[in-house]
This record gives sequence, structure tokens and C-alpha cells, in this order.
Amino acid sequence: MTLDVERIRKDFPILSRRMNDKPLVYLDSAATTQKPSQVIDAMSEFYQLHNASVHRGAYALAEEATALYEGARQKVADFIDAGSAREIVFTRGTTTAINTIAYGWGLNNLKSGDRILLTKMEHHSNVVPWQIICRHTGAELVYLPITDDYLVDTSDLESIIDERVRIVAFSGMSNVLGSLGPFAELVAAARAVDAITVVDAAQLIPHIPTSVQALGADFVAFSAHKMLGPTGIGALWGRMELLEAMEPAEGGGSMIRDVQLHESTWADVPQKFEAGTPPIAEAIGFGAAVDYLSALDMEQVRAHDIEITRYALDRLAEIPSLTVYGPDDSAARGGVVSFTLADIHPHDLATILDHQGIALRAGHHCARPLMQVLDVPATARVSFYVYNTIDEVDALIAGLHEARRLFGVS
Amino acid sequence: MTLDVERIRKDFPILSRRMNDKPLVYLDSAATTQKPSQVIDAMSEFYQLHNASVHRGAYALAEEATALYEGARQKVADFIDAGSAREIVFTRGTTTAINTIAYGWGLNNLKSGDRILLTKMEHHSNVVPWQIICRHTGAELVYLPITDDYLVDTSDLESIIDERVRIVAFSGMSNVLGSLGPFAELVAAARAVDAITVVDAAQLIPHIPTSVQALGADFVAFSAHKMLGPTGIGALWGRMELLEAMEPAEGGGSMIRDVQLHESTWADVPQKFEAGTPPIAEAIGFGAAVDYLSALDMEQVRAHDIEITRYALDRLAEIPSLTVYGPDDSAARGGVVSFTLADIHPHDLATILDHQGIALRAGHHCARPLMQVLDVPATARVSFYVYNTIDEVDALIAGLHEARRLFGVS
Amino acid sequence: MSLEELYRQVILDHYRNPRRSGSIEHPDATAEGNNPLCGDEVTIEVVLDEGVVTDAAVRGRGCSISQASASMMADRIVGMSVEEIATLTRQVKAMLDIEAGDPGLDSDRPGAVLGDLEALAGVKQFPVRIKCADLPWTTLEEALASDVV
Amino acid sequence: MSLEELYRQVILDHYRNPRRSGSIEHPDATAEGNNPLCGDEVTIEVVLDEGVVTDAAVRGRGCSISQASASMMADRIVGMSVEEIATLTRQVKAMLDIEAGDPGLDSDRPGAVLGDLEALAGVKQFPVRIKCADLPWTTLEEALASDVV
Ligand SMILES: Cc1ncc(COP(=O)(O)O)c(C=O)c1O
Ligand SMILES: Cc1ncc(COP(=O)(O)O)c(C=O)c1O
Repeated sequence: MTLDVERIRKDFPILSRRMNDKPLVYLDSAATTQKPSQVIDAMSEFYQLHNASVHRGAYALAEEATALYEGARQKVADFIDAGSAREIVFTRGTTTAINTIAYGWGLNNLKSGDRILLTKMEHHSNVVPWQIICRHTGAELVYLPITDDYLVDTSDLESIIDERVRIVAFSGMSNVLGSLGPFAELVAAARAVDAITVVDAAQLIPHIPTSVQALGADFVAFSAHKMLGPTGIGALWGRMELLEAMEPAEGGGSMIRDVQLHESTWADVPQKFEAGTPPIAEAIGFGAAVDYLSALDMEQVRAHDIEITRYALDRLAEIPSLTVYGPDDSAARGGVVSFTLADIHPHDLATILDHQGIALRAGHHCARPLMQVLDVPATARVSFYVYNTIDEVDALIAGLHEARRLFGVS
Repeated sequence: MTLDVERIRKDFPILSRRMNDKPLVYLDSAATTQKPSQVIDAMSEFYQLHNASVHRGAYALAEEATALYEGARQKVADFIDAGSAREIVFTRGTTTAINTIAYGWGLNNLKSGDRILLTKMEHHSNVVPWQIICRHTGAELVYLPITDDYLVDTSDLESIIDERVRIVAFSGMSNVLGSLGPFAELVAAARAVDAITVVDAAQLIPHIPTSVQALGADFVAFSAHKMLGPTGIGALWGRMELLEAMEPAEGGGSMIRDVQLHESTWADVPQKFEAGTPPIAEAIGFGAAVDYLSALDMEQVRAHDIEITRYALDRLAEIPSLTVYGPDDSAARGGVVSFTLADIHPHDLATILDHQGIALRAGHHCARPLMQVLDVPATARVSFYVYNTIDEVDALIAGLHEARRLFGVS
Repeated sequence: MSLEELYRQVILDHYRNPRRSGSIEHPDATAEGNNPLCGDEVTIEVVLDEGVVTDAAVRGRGCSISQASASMMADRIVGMSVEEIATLTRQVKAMLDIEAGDPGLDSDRPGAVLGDLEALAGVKQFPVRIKCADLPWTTLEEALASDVV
Repeated sequence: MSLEELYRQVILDHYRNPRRSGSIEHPDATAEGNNPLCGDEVTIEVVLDEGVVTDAAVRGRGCSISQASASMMADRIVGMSVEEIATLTRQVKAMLDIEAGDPGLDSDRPGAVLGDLEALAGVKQFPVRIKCADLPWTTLEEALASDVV
């Protein structure tokens, strides 16, 4: 193992739990990861010692809270190699980050006939906000297909992308297939027609060492809770000039320069996009999470993902009548593996494995358009993170054999 | 004292802190309240034992998390006497709750010539979202003035409210003046012209025992962090039939019934309004906060507010050249007291008091339209909650005398 | 609780060989049910003659529990009156722990009342799956309610 | 740190009797600054003659620190060249701990260089207020930058 997983596991209190009298084997980190004590304690300590509203206070406690909150912004900026901490907008999560662009940029800039280009492997978070904005503006959605080896099909990109396309939005890493996006190609094609690019990086940032500057996209959205951080917070990174030009989605306190009865002017970036009291303790927990990941080293996190995923793919391939949906090439994918097993419905698989303490996900994974492409109603999905072990993969394989036995699958 | 404040204070770790070598005197609860260990620990415990994504998991841990999350919804519903837990939508806070109505109801229902009626004592959270929606729809804002005794002036209500008014939005309790809203009158007037009513209850719910059913309004928005709960969460209560008819603001996972490439259908209320992974730990902390307040008994909380506010108003009245902005009648106000002292700028007051460990707020309190009515650029503001004592008011008064001495004010 | 109790042979048999699967040309009552969180889907069509179900068809997709429950239900309700079905539905829901109170279940001879449906009893040990077993029954209630004129 | 050091008489005097308060009919350079978080506002207007400030006016509202800083600044810059003002601004910001490095402050005789402005030194003990003291200076920089053709 590249990471010292046994040591890491000690930081995660929940991993000592037993479920149904078996040790908990948590294989649903793509939904939400578990949290180390370092993150849990950072938030408790904030509430115990430094809690106050940020920015607006004129007293020392509020300054402490502000320094911690802005310090967290800097940590998140550094983690993704942003040019400046001001390019980090704290949001409620990936979903809110994408809605912020949809309402802030889309509602104010799109018109009838404009197009938004998505791929057929998007999470609903990167589909539904655009559908809503299309309804309001008359713009329309266009989709890139998926290749037989589960990657975004860019072979017709040139004919699909023209100056009607104003936004290109795609996932950095699919939460179903594990596929990594064709970043360079999509970014270049978008730039050629002056479209903005939005990367749904909910899975990308937690798993792949990423420099947003090198990525070249215009907006990158991600969630703290999928990278060891708390619920209730995520981030939208945007290129400064675009953030400066963009209208805010939400209005409220803290995002204004001046409010008159009939019109208002906005505060500078990033405050302009942070209406109301922000998720303060959550930002601090987010900062502690990226500290934790940086201390592990994201290159090592990636190496561990590759190692455990490779092992899982190889073991799964041994099981008769099991189908994996996703690329086999480790370099083209992250640590998310979707599969079906004979005619056993994924929910039945989940129940059978749950009985053995193994938590995996079954369903459409918020990607119904992709399920239609795959022509399955649902898949079972396992996903790995820094605390998962090879032994846990073995437990998964044993559980799948038990499912075969129960269902009489040969 | 009506509440056993000494015992209560023991639950709040931060209250043993010293600031500038003086005991912390926290008088900024209208901005955000401090948190009892019961709330802090409930969230830590969730992360240590039960953390998983809600609703979508097919395993026992996810069911535990879902039960805790939905249990919190029920607690919040009970706290405000909602007809059903389904009428509680968890949001990021009051600001997001109001934006949800602005975008969900306003953007889809308002047209040019329609009017939104506000009052001149609104927080920016209840002004700016409506300005944004007016820009998108062509609707316009109309304001009710303020009386000389700092209440919403309803004397011309009949001439102001007609069928052009589609929304009446007002604060339940002003965060600057402490004034309680003329609920019955505004609700009745709105109903007469079929307008919907939106109560910004960010200050109301924490301080005044409230039954949303008795209130009679259509939507009520509030924040957990102003009522002993965590940052990152609040609630929108809405009448079921309105929530059912209303479009969602944000799109994403969990809020859908089905997603096709070009259109989607929505999940039932309240999931329809909870796109993406919700603030799960925060909901659980919110539930613990309302448990704490219910155990104290909101009638007692209100009685304590009245007692300490009355004492503060009386002591402040003794100070020469000090002006209080807000009603004097205890029944017409909550525990927020704004004032100015001679020509000492509120920020200078805040600095001088901070030096003595006393945290108070100075500024426009996110209510610039109200500052123009009061004709001051800023006020100093103290605000009380369950942990504040008469001794702390005495410390405030001593601090104000020190400010007078430093500035040579007679 | 054991997985064998949940996945009894009769469940797997109904899952793999669903009875009355398909559709009816002119149904008197119909309803579509789905479980947005897990994706199970069931469509039910029935023909009614003077308050008695004379034909029924179901189709759908989903887990073994939801599909077996639908198949067993369809097989069972043909020949029953709407009132009898209402009683049966209450009994099934009680068995699944969805409805409290005495559903009028003859506790001495439950098998005689519920028959094959007894195989669903194992579900209540798996709370996550109760809604799967329940889906066809709730959908049937909707179908029959939609017909009431 | 003591409050007396922050609220020196000279600060209160400038706060209550602001120098060069008002406006100028035809300024060569002007800028408005404000501090959205605390609400302090300052407007600066200057007349320039061959790179030398020959007249200055300020108006605004805000706390004693921001308004006294503006008053002292206006009083001080008249007669200084743009380059001299740039040096002075750096010195003031260094005194307020805003800019690191050696600003060329003559540490033996700081009073001789900064004069009255030395009274602002107490602010650096009160981090919350540094931006108040700084506001006029940053606004002045903007005004002078706006004039550079
Ligand atoms: C009256 C009032 N409305 C709205 C808000 C906004 O609440 P939040 O910042 O939690 O969204 C506040 C507090 O800041 C308030 O006092
Ligand atoms: C690829 C992808 N995009 C978006 C999301 C939505 O993130 P959140 O629910 O944190 O807003 C998720 C996770 O649910 C995801 O996996």
C-alpha cells in the first residue's frame, strides 16, 4: 500500500463501528466520505472557542472567526492551485455551485437559440440546473454521447460545437463509471467558440491531484463532504475576470456594497456570491480536511485509489456473469466501480452485502440519462477512499459470492 | 431571573473565555448565538457514529443517517407548530430560504406591473432577493414606512395594498429595532388581495414562541445559527398547498422524480426543494438546538428576554446623550437594542467595549434602508439571549461610561 | 434475521417468473407507482365487474422484493371484491409493519389468509426494503381509488 | 495596548474639527473610497500643479479613526509632490503594519517625518481598526493613480 492505511483508519472513529455484528466496510465514499477526528474536532473547537459572525463584527472574537474563515478559503485555494483565495466562493456544495453559475451567468446571459453542451454521463446536478435555465431563457441542451469504452465521445465534437454553444459543462470524473473527462479537448473546443466551461469536479477534486490553473476551465465546482470535510459546504472556483463580470444568484446581507430601496450594488468577489451568514464552522472543517489530504499527499491518495481499484476490477472480473460499467484502464478512471451481477437487482445486492456490514450504493446514482445509455435501471456501485483496504475488497467479493448462492446464480 | 442562567452558562464552553483579560461578555446574539455542548456534541457524534448520505443509501448506516435527518425535520416542525414535517424545507439559512421563494415563486409567477410590498425595516436578505426578481420580471417594490415609535406604519395600508401586490414580505422581528411585526394586519391585508405573505423570522423564531399555524402567513424563514444551532442551515416553512404548487429554485440530485435529457419531473415536497446532498450534520445540530430551547421552554426564553431588555433599556436611559432606536414597550419588541452615544461613532464604541471583553455590533446591520429612515450611518447594537445576565448589562453600562470619558462626552 | 428468510424460494420464483405480467387493453382502473429513491417501478391495470376484479396485469422493474410482491398481488386479487382487497391490503401492510393496529388478521391461521404473501413477512426485518414490498399495494390502492366514481 | 493610545487627543481633535473638509470645484484628481463592512466613507479631491498637490479637500463619514486619518492626510499633503506623497503613504502603511519591508522611514526621527500622523500608530494594536486608518490613504492612491496620464 502506498498510504499507511492502518494509521489513517485510526483517525476515523466510525470505522471501528460494527454493522450487523460485522466490521463496517464502507464502500460508498463517492456519495459521502467519512470524517477524520481532525476535521470533527476543528469544528467543535471553533464552536467552543471562536464562534462569532464573520466580517461584520467590530470585536476581537469576530476577528478571530473571520481569520479562521478566510484562512480556510486560502487553504482550499492552495489545495486546487487557484491563483488567488478570492477566486474561491464557498457554497453549500457542488449542486449549489452549479446552480450559482446557472442563475448568475446563465439567466443573465443566455437567450433563445443559445446552446448548453453537456455529456450523457452527467450527475443530475449538472443537468437539472441547466434545464431550469433553458426553460427561463429559451436556450437548449445538447449532449455528447458515450463511447463503448465508457468515455465521453468527442469524435463529432467539431460538428456539435459551434458559436451557438455558450456553455460547456461536464463532469471531471463520473460518479458512476469513474471515467475521467476529456478536459483538454473540451476546454479547447469551448474556447474556440468563446463558450464558458464548467467542470463538475465533485469526484475529481477529492481523487485526482488538480491544478485549476492547469485544467484551463472557467468554473470548477466541488463539495467538502466528498473529501473528508463536513456536509453543508462546497466551493465554486472561477476565473477572476468571469467572477467579476458575473451577477450573483442569491441576494442578501454581506454580498452588497450599498442597498437603496430600488437597487443595490454588489460587494467585491467573492463576497458578492456569499449572501447571508456563510457556513462558517463548515469552512473551517473544510480547511481541516484539505490539510489532512495535503498531509497524506494527493499523489499518494491517487496512487492508493489506483491500486485498490485495480485490485477490485481484477477480482470482480473473476466473478461469472458480473458486468462492470466503466473503463478498465487505470489511468482513465478513478476509484468508482459500477457493476451488475446476473439478474440480481442492485438493491438486492446492497441488502445482501449490508447484512455482512458492507455499505455499497445501488440505484441510478443521480444519473438517469446515463442509465438509459447503459440500458440498465440501476447498478451497484462501490467507491474507495484513503481508508479502504485490500481486505475490504476481499470482503466485497465474498459477499458477492454469497449473493450468487442465495439467488442460485451460477 | 426566570431562567436558571448560571446553569445554562455552563453548557456554553465559549462563555468561559476571556477576551483582553476580561471575561467575554457576548452581546451579539442577533448576529449569531453561541452553541451549547449539547448541539456541538450531537454533530460530532453524528460524524463519529452515523455519517452517511441520506435517502439514497440501501444500507443500514444510511438508514440511521436518514432517520436522524428526518427526525430533525420533525423536531423543527414541532418547534414552530407546523402542520406536518413535510412543510419544513432545510435551506442554508434565512437568506437562502427567502431566495428560494424569490426564485421558486417569484421568478415563475410575477410579471411586469406586479408589486412586492416590503417595509423599510427589512434586513437586506428580505430586500435584495426581491430586487433581483424585480429586475428579471419587471415587478416593482413598494415599501411601508416606519412610525415615530419604530413600528411598521400600517395607517395607509389600505391605499397601498391592492390587487397588483402579489407578495407581502416583512420581518417578524427587526434585527435593528427589536420591533415585532404587525402580523395579523399584514396577513389579513395580503389575503384580501390574494397576495402571498413571507415572514423573515430570523429573529422571531429564536425569541418569540411562535405557532406558524396561528401566525397565518404563507412562508416563514429562519436560521439555526441564531437559535443555538450550527451555521450552514436554516429552514423554510411553507403552507403545503403552496409548496406543492411552487417550482424549485435549485436543480440537482434528490429533488427529482425523473430526469430525461430535456426535461425532468420533481420529487414530492420537501425533497423538491432540497437539491443535492443536504446539510445533514447541521440538521441534526439544528434538532439538538430546538430540543435545548424546548427544554428551557420558549415562554421562559421570552420572559428572560423581556426582563433583561427592560433592565438594559432602563439603564441606557440613564446615560446622557444616548439615543435608543426602537420601541420602549416590552410587549412590542424583542431583545435587540440599537443606540448611539453623542458623537462617538458606533465603531469606536465597539472598539472601546471590546477592550473590556464586551462584544457588541456596530454598523448598518444589513439594513441600510432603515439607516436612512433613522438618518444615521450606523448604530451600536446589543442583543441578548438565554445566557446573558443582568451583570453583563452592568458591564455594558460601565463600558459606555468609559467611552464617554475617553471621548470627553458630558 | 437471516437473508434466507428474506429471499425465500417463492420470492425468487415470482421475481423470475412474474404472474399476470403485461398489460390489459381496456382496464377499468390503473395506476403507476414508483419509488423515486430506489427506482422501483410498478404499473397496475385491473378489470372490474360489479366491484370484483376479474382480470389484473402488472409490469414494472425493480428489485426482487417489489417485483415479487407485485406478482403475488396480481395473482391473488383476481376474483376478489374491492372490499376484500382493501382488507387484504391492510393485512399485508400490517405484516410489513407499515400500519399499526389490528388489521383483522386471523393470527391463528395467517397462512390461510395471506397464503404465498406470507413470504413477504421477512421484509420487515429489513426496514430499508419495506417500501419495496409495499409499492405494489400502495399503487393498487391508488388504482382502485381512481376508479371510484 | 491601551485605549488612550488609540484615542489620542489629536485624533479626537481631527475627528471633531476635520481640516480641509468639503469639496473643490475643479479637482484634477478625485476618488471615493468606502469600507463596505463597516460603512466608513471618504471622498478625496486634489488640485495638482506640475506634480505637486496645491489644494486638497476631503469629506466622508465614519469612525473617529477613518475621519481623523483623512483630516490629517489632507492637511499634510498640500505642498507635497506626488512622489513625496507615495513615500509618505508607504510610511504610513508601514506604521499601520499593512506593508512589510523598510519603507525608508527615518527611525531616529519618525516624528519629524510623520508628524501628527504618528498619532495613528496606536491603531496597529487594534487590528479590527487598521482598515479604518488606511481607507483615506488607499483612496488617495487611487485618486492620484487616476490622474496619471
Ligand atoms: C432579520 C434578519 N433577517 C435575515 C437575516 C439573515 O439570516 P442569515 O444570515 O442566517 O441568512 C438576519 C441575520 O443576519 C436577520 O437578523
Ligand atoms: C459527479 C457529481 N456531481 C455532483 C454531485 C453533487 O454533489 P452535492 O450533492 O454535494 O451537491 C455529486 C455527488 O452527489 C457527484 O458525484
